[in-house]
Amino acid sequence: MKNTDLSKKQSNTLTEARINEELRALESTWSDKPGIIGWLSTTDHKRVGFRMVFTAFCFFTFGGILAGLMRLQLSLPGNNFLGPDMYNQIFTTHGSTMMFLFAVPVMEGMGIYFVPLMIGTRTLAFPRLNILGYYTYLFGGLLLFFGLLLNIGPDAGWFAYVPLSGPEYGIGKRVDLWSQMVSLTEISALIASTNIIVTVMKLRAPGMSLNRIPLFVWSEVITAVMVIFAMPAVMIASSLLSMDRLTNVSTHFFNQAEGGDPIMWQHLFWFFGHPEVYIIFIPATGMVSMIITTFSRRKTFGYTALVLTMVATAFIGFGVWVHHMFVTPLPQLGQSIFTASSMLIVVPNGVQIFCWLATLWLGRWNLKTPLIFILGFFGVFVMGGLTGVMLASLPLDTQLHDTYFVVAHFHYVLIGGAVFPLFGAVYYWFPKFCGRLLNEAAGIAHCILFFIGFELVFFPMHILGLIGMPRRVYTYLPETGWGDLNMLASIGAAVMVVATLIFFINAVYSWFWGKVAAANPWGADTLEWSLPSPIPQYAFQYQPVVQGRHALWEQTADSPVVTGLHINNREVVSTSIHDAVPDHRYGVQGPSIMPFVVSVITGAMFIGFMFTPWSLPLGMIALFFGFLGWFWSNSVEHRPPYAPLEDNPVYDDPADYKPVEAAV
Amino acid sequence: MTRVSSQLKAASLLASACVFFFSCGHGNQSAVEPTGLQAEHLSFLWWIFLAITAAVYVVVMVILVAAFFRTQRAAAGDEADLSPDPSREKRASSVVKAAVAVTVLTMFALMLVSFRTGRALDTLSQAQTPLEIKVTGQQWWWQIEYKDPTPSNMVTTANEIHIPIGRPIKLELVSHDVIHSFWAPNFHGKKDLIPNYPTTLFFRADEPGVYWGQCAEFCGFEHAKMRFMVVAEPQEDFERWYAASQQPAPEPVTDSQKFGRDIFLKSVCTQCHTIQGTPANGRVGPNLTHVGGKPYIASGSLPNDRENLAKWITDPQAIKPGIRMPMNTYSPEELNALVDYIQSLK
Amino acid sequence: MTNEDFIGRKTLDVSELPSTMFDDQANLWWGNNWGLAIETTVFGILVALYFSVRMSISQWLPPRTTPGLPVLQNPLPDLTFPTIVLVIFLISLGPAIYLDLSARRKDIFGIKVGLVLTLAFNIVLLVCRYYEFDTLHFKWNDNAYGSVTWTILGMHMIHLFVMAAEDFYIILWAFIKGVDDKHRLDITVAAVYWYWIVATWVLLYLLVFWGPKIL
Amino acid sequence: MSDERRDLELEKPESELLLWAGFLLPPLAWSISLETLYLFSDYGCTYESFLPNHIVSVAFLVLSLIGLAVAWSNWQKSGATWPDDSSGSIPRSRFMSALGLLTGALFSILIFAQWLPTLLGVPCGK
Repeated sequence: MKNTDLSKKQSNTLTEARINEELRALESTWSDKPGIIGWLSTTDHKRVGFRMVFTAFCFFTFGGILAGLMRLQLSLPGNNFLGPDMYNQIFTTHGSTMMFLFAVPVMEGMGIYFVPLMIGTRTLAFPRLNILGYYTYLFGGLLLFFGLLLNIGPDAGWFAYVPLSGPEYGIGKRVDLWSQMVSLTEISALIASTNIIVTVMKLRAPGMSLNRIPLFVWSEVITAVMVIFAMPAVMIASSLLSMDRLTNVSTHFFNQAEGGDPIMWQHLFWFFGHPEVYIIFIPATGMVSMIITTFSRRKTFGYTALVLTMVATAFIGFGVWVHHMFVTPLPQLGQSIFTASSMLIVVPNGVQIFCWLATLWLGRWNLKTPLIFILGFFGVFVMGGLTGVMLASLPLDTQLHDTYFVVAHFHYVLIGGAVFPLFGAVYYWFPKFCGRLLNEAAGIAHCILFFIGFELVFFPMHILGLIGMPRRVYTYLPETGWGDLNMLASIGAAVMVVATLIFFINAVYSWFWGKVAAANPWGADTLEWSLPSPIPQYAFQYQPVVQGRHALWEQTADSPVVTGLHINNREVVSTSIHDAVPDHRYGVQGPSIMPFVVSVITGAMFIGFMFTPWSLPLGMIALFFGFLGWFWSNSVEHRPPYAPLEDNPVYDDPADYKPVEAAV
Repeated sequence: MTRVSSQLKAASLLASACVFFFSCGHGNQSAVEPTGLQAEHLSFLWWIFLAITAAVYVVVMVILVAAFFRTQRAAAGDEADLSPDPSREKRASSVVKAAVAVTVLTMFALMLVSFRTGRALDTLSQAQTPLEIKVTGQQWWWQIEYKDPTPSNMVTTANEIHIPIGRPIKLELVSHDVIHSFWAPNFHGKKDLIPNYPTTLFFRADEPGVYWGQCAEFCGFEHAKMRFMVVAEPQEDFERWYAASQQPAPEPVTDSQKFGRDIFLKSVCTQCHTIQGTPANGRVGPNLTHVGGKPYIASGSLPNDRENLAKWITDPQAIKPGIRMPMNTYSPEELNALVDYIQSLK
Repeated sequence: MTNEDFIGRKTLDVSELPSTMFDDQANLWWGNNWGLAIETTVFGILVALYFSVRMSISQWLPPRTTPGLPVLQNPLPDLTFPTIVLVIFLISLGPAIYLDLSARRKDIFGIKVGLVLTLAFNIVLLVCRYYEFDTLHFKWNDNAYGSVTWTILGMHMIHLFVMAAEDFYIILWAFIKGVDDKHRLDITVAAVYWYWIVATWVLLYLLVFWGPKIL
Repeated sequence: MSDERRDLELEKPESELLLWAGFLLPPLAWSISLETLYLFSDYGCTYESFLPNHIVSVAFLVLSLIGLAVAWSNWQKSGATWPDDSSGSIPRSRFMSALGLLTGALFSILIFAQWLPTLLGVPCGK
């Protein structure tokens, strides 16, 4: 179809009768099935995204409790509260939880929830895969905590260096739990990423050309591309490790006696592990850009530069992994190359900071909780970035590596760079979840206490690292003189706990009794704010035609809307990659229980692989039938024919399209 | 809010600076109180980085605080600024461009300083003949072997490295089980000991004293209690210590000590421990030939006195859970004699 | 926005747009290609692992050390059979391309013939793969070289299985329910998958069977 | 807001392949140069010959600069003004070529920076 035809089509106008008629049809077409089966089988990206965010916050709480236990143990020298066994399980689970089960999924969850809304569509490209991804993530997470509760939690660190995690030194099934958890959550991440990329490429509302995509959407796409190239490394590494460990398989990938190489594990792990940091951080920068734009009441300063910085960070993020291995016996020359890239990654991040500062400088502030969290983000993250520069220096890193200085550094980066913006984003988007605002006063208290607590916990750790305290020690001697600063840090942890409690109480209270929010309480610019809160399942009654980079700010009362989509099955407009010109109508599948079934089989297969390699063929046979059921019910369902109104033409050429019956 | 947070920030910076310099008072395990050539280079590098990054941090915070005071306030309902004043935008964009240029230049400067330091650290390895010591990381203690052309003159000890000041030391770092990392911050940065990857570390001590180091790579249960002591002393003191360490263990003198030796030699202890001059020649655990003269046992985690020694012998799992040394049951008299004997091994 | 906001709005009517598009205009095509990007990364990493093993082994090929048997020197993988299999792989591109084109032409007979032929080739190749493992003269647990070689072959074999399952499913649908637009798209996307399987195999074949000779 | 902004009708776009080339060539050149340089550093330290390092650095620096040049020519063709958010394929091409200019500059600097250790004679010592 030629573009010219489209502009001719714009002449029609909508009548009230048609609007009401179509609304009724949309409501029934896009609704979930009833009951528990309906709950399990939903393909609504908003429900799945919210579940993902909610689950991730649950894991955040568990991970936080574990952190609190560690701080209790370390508050006094020679403390006997946790033994080394428990402490090692706890710090491993804390790290793995926060990285694999909180930070990445929560950012994906926000993406799953908001990306389709921001680009003006009703669904992700592959809605059934989406729910499959959620379940595999959930099973992976439960597996890890199941292990910890039974006192067989993994205890080789979240990085699981061989040989400590190998068959010889990693006893029992502890490390296997870790590696299967990793595989399951990475499957979930890969699924979500593919989904988000295709959605943003092909389902953007007409008119949203590449230079108009909201920055949060850019950040999610760029992150998703990073996931696609980073996560396979850790999936392979953990699968190979579990094959090494499985007694009747006993491969030798990391067994140095048989030609394996323990350093290869570090390469594989950090080839994933460093991009992982940016996989967490880049979506957060998207959130920062959104919040700063909305709350400084002006267009974003340096949009092109901000997109560039995310792309550049994504690339360079893959070229710095060896700085985690600066103290391994590799040649200094080769390592120095990574000093260069690790230092220059500061440049894109600096550009970002400068653009945000310029937006703030030139704007008029609407100083609400989300923006206050962003100010906290500046205070914390910039320092984390600067200590990162220190760690990038090969000689200096030999002193700082694996000490509490590094612990301080990456908590500044991850809590500062991701959790502060995330909290800001939750305060920002909460009205979209439930139609009510979070309490402002409690929000400010939360932010200030969290900030103070954070600085109390982590600032002293810089010093602890410099005066010799290594990471991952379950205790230390009184003679070391580390006691005071550790006590200070533990007190700070208590403050952080109080701050987080305020947040949870605020969230629960506001969910039910908070101030009712208008559709766009902050006067924001992206399309999700044009929707009523909470958002109906079909999201957009009519998909918009986007008029500019700040869609709502630049929308006029007469901007056209998309019509002519099927409303008796789930259909959205699919547009071209570069300029978002409509090219076809894309029908997606409705809810199905099969993704749940398939994820149960997948979970069982991976858990079985801890014990026997036969779980692989058996699981694949089961998966075959699972997917058969899935695909069989995959074809676009035709509901009872919807009688078209006069100005709503019939779409299907019966000769062209063979209708099929809804199965399963 | 910003004002509050920035004041807090300043206060916390000040407070932590105080704590920092206070903590530096007893820095015998500190990266910023170097007592060797290499650590001095590294510490110098650290202060350069700290100065520059702190300046950057202050500038960013000042801009943020200034923006807070300077900008107008708005409400959610206020119309957003879609076509801002071009001249202001242009000025801001020049400032941003300048800031980016400065960032790039700063990074290059820091890179050059780093590379220079890297080269400086490497020069010592070509200097005069070093003292060669082989350090083997084990779960969870350090075996120290002083290389000597005559094998019988080799000194083997554990968790305690004596070095002469002013002379380059070459450590050969080896591990046969899991990955450990050797770190004595007052002398040099750390180095990983990876199975199959033997490596070396050069450093030099410039001031006499007792310094501490610790395993820095997570290596299992007792990673926290895998410490070692570095005694830097004048050449003559070192030679005296070295000569004494080459001697076999002193013969027991008192009856109790003799009884203790008999207990030791009849027990499972000999399967893991060596005492030179006796039939005990196990290689699994630390060499005990001169253990009585050491200030610490259990890899630097327990002061070496009668009470601790007794506790350690009877129930090491209570002190370092997970280690390979089993519990031992002795009557009080036997234990007393055993401790007497071990304490006599000076 | 409420209902009132839409009254009298101009519309962009997309009703005349098709509901299925091929290639880079199709969501499924992109989804499949990003999936293949993941799998390509997987193979890339495995290949890197192979070279890393090569570099950390001083005696190439590493001697086979099955317990209880004398050390077997230079157990080179056979070349003849895998090369024949490679040729079968390349021949199988024919039916795949025919199927791809038939799907685009809406040639129902061609689609059905193409589907059956590709599935037949797929199954033949699966059987061949089973015997290819024998030609290695190595077990996965002999040493790191054996581990990485078996894993590469095994990973590729999993793709053969997946492709066979996909083919089987489309055949079922095509013969029971007929061929609709959506499944025509599915077929072209499945064809891309098969092209990818063959292309990766050409490279992996070179690595696995020639690598031991020339590296 | 002008009328043509709302219009979805598009002019004939720049060659999309060239736009993507200008945008992605510099980062790709950098990625490959990094891996090769790292491998060759190992080799160079074993055989004490650093010529390969220099060749790789220069070659990929040139490749990255070619990307920059492509982006520059795209930018010139699409009007040589800084991109805004107006509709149509020309502003969008401008946006993509501007991204290409930025990646070209950044990644060329990066490749140069990674050449520095070899240029300055950072030692091999493990």
